[in-house]
Amino acid sequence: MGILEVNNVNKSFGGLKALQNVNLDIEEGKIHAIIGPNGAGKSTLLNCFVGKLVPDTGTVMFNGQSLLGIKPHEINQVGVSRVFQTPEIFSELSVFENVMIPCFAKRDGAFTLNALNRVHSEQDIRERAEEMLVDVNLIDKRDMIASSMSRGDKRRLEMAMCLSQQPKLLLLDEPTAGMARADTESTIELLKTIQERLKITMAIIEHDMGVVFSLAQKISVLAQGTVIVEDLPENIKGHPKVKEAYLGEAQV
Amino acid sequence: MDALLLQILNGLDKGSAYALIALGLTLIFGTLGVVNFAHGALFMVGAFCAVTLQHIIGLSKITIDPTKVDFLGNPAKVKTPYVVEWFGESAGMTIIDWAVPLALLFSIPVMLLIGYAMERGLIKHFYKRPHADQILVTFGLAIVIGEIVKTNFGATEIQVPAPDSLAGVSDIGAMFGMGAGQLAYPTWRIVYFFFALGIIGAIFAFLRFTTFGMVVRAGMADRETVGLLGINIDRRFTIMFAIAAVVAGLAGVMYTPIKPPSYELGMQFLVISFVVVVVGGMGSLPGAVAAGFMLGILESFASMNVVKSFFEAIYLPSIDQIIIYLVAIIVLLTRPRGLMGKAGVMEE
Amino acid sequence: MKSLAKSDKRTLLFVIFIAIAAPFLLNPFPEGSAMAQFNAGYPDLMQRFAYFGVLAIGFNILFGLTGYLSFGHAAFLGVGSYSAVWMFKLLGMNIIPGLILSVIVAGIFSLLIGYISLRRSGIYFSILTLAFAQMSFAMAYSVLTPLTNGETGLQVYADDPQVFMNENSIAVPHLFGLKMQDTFTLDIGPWAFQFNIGYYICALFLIAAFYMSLRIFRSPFGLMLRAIKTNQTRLNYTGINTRPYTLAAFVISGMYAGLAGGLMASMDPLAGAERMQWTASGEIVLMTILGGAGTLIGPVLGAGFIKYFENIFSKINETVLHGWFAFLPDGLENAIVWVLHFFVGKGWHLTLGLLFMAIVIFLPGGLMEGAQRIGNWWKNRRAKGKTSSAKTTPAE
Amino acid sequence: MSNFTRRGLLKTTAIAGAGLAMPTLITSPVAAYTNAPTGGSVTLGFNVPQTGPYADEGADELRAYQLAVEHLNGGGDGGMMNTFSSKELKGNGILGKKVEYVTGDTQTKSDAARASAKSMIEKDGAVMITGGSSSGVAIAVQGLCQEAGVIFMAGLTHSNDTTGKDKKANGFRHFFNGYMSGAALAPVLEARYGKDRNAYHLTADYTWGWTQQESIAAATEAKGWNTVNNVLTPLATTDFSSYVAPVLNSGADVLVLNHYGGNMINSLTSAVQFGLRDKVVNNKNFEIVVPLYSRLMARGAGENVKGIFGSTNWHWSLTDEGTKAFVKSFGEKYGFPPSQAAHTTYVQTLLYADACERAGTFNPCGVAEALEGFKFDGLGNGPTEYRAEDHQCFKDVLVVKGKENPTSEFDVLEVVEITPRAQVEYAPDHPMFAGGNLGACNSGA
Repeated sequence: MGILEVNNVNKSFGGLKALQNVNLDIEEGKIHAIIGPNGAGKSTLLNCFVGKLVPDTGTVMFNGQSLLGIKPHEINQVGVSRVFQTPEIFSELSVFENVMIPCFAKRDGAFTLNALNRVHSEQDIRERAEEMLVDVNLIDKRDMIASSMSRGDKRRLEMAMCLSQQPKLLLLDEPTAGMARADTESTIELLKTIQERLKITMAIIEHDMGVVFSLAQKISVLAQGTVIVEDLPENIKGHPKVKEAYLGEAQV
Repeated sequence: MDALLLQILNGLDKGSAYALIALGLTLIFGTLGVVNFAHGALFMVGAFCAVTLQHIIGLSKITIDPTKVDFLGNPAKVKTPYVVEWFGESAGMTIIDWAVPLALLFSIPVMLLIGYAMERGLIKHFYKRPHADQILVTFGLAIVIGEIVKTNFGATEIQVPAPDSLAGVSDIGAMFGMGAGQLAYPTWRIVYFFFALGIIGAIFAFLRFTTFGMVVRAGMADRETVGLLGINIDRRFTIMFAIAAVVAGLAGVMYTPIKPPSYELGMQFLVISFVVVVVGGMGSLPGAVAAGFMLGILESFASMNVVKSFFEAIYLPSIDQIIIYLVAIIVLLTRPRGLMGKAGVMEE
Repeated sequence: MKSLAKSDKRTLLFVIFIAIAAPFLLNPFPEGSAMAQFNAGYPDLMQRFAYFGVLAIGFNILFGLTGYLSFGHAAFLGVGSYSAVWMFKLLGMNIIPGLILSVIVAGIFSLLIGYISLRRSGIYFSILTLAFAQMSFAMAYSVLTPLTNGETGLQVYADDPQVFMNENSIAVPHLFGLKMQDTFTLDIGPWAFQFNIGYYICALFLIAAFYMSLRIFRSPFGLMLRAIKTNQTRLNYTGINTRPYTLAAFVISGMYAGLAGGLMASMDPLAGAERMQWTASGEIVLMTILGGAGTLIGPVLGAGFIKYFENIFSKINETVLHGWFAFLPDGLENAIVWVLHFFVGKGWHLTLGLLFMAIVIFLPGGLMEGAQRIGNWWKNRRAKGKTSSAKTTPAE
Repeated sequence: MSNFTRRGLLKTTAIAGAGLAMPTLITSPVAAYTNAPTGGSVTLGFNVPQTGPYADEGADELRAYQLAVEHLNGGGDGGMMNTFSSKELKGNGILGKKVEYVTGDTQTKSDAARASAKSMIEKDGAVMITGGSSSGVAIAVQGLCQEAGVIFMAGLTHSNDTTGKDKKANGFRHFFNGYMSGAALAPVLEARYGKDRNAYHLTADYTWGWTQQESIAAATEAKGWNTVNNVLTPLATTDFSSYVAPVLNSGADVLVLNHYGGNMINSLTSAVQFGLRDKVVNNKNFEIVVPLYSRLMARGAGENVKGIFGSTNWHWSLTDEGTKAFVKSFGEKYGFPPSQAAHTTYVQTLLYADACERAGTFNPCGVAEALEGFKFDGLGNGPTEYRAEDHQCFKDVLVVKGKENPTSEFDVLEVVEITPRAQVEYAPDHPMFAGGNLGACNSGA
């Protein structure tokens, strides 16, 4: 019984079938990677989980609850967070404010008319945000405006924002894309420690096979809109179907 | 039926003006990403090109005629236009009569120059600034342009008549086999409609079939990529701005016989042209044109007595006061990005 | 006050000081001097500064924080004014019922318009609000004349019901007997400082409005609004429903506008339809951008700036100019007057337009940026002064 | 910055302290009346539109005011002061005080006009406000002057309401009104166009338009005309084609344009464009009528006004002594003849000054009393009376028409008939003027 169950999901745009009968089962507490060549439908699938897209047919169940037709903020409120391919952060706000916002969302829900309290006197939120910034090693930059940070820092910030909500399921869309080697390493370490400490279920879309194999506990391979293989990492390497799908595109 | 046809013609007329202004506005939005609150002022400047030319052509030699007196009892001054003196009575008067069409030629270099100067001198520096700043600076510019015109021409409307041969009414009903006099329509307004169609067609053809136009269209879609190709897109955008200014100017020149211009003409058309652009959909040229004609025709229908009394019966009196805005609201609520808008253009 | 940070306290005290001392600060030139033309310390203009300040502060809560550019805020100002005048007509000239009703009605009105308009964003939102406001204006000017008195504006007539009034009641707007129009003049030498009750009531509301906006700016709610401005997508994926936030901001700013309208009517019990026109909405936008959108004091400065030009510069005529330059030789005097007369009197629009352009070109952050630059320059100068002659500068 | 603040604070405290210690310094307005002039001069407030659509009229009004001030102070040739039947004005200012003035911009908006008038009263100490070029503004400012306790001498305002349902004890109007336009025009229209006519009205959709339409319709219907239709047009309309087009097939043979300013220029232009003037309906030539004419607007409408009837308060081509004197001094100073707006504002200024002289005070109540029922002559309109009941001037009204062969750019209208006062007079409680209450005069004390 997985925390996220995807059954027979189909999605097409005009004549193009982006997803065909996709089935996926993400187990609680595991890191599950979704890989596949460009245009395989990975991002489309992710968008179906967070309410950005609605599948034409099929079901997406999270903890036994359907996610279809639910608005993005409601999906987040039930415990699904997402890290984007290009960091989505509040670029005009300070780093600290960036992390406080998800903390407020977690504590106060989707809407609270909290207009007379001071942000500065919300001790619990501040402490939590500070902890989170320490975790991702951004505490020195807490008063920086987010847009002035490096790309790697922005990614870490976004991850901190998602993790600060202690989601049940964290979706990561190429979390290390465009990162320097050292940053990639530290991100892998970060994800590992977080996962071990908080037992957060993660679904990762990733191109970098190094990252995939050092993190994933299970891998689904998507090609042309369908899941062709779902197996443990060691079984994926050298799997003929996977090789066929990639056609030597990546060194599997 | 005749009444309906008449109102459709009226609507096409109004729509022509709306569409021409909105077209330029959309070009500027789409290519430069600039909210130009001074676009109405450009339309007004165009109209005053006609006024200016009329004044220039009408420049007169003043002679004293002792047989007549002016209002103070002094000998009256008699004016003879120089053109009459130079080219003789009939040719001179013909030139004066054709001031508006001549003003088209006069306005093109003027508007090109104004457009070029405006873009290079001011708008250029606002590409990367927030839309709010663009609004403030172009609104300031619109006020300044208006005030300059007011200082020179006063605040009251000025008549700039159409050439005599085009000033009357044409019996277009007869052309289509109706009874004589069934459907008569002012000739100049028909000219205006076809003129507008011509300009709109020319702009579309220009963007579609010339390399220049293709680069600009590519730039509208994705400015950075085109920039990466090593094409000097900025220079083309400057030219595009100047072209938009010319379109507004020509529309203004031709509009003078329909509505005598005053310095407030620009402000009168500013709001409506923005509504047209947005109803058409941001970044869509066909949308702007379609919305222009649609709103023009609906506005004309709304002013019909039958329509007015119908809406009065359902507790919406004076529908003609609010029709434009009502339509705008309905369109924007049913179609998120207007008639043909592109996603992500000025939605942030 | 406890809930404010130190710097905010200082800002608030600064605003309170300015508001109280305005009759002095705005009247720097002695009566009868040539420069007295530039004095702005008379009741009507001071009242205008105050209630347009309230209006701009409210608009800034919407535009400055969330980035939603409403082009129809004048409609709320208008309904606020109409509500207040109707209270004067029906109940009596005490301003309290009028102010309460104006805030409530503007709140309801903005809830309706906001609920519909906020379904769209960006320029689509702006045009929706513009459309609603223009419809309100067109109807108020024509069909709704029984309710608004159309072109002339709604005013109080002697034969209105005014149920709380008898023969001995005060016939002008008042607050429990304090007449809005009462002014006390303090003559000091050649100066005449005017202290007007209406102004101080407005100033009180301005301070309260400013304090409220300060609280909102610093609150979690304000943080969410700023987050909406920078990245609405992220906020959605962070579990925040942005619509109620924007709607709340819209309604709050609408109520501010309603209050401003109520105050406007209380100071001068006539509500004209033009104050709902798009030009009036545009003026609110200009005030905010001019002063510095998103800053606390900026919008108030912007409001003051525009109203100052409208009321002071439009009154400078050629005779005044000749008066100023009479000491010059005739030819020079006439030349200067001829040049200047394009910019004042009937040309005040030109000056305003040029200043709009100049400010947005040279001070991208509006007047607040100007103030900051002056502040920095001053600090630097002082810092230099300190190093060169440490003794002369007293400690902070 | 902090230095400055501290110094400012100290100053304030000192002054506040002084104020507390010497309460006599604080003076509340306990003078006999608002802005009683104390020095050797008296300040008048000229509140005219300097921006917006009526800016040209405002400019002309301002010229007339300046001329009036010059004459009152003994400058120039004295203009109509020489022909005025009352000989109180001596060219030594008013009551011996030099006349000074302040100007403001109404922007043709009631709010802005009131703001401007207030600043004149509160800041500049104006004892009288005059001006305006539209009825909404005039009524708004009149109400303000009533509250503030100063006299309001209305400028160009044509709505019945100004001296009807919105009349005020402190407000006076020299200009004529919609009812008078109708009463003066109807007989002329009947004489020229016959009894059996079908009129189609286009009316600006706001208060002035409505009262104007009501007046004209009533007056013409009394002469046997039939009102086919009355269509209200939005104020913001720039292209009237969609309103004019239906007239063609409506069976009407007269089009009445109850428009003013830009509206009138635009609607007339559209009507002429659609060839209405060349049409023959019901075997009669189609005619257009513009009830309220102004020369500035007629000029804006250009050729289109030729032969079109309307009414005005005054026209420079009149030949009485007063008109001649005024046109001469105005024309010599500015180089062109004055408009009716200039005339009415000039006359209002003289009338106010004269009333002050006769009352011996600037006190609004004294001035109002002197003006009420005042009969005078020599100011261009023939014998005139300020009726006490509603503060409306009663005098002859001019019916004019667009001149076929103008000799100059100012010569666009010609006077067709001078309708005598008796024909345009009405009872103060006439239904079109009912509902108002003059109230008591307010001196602000």
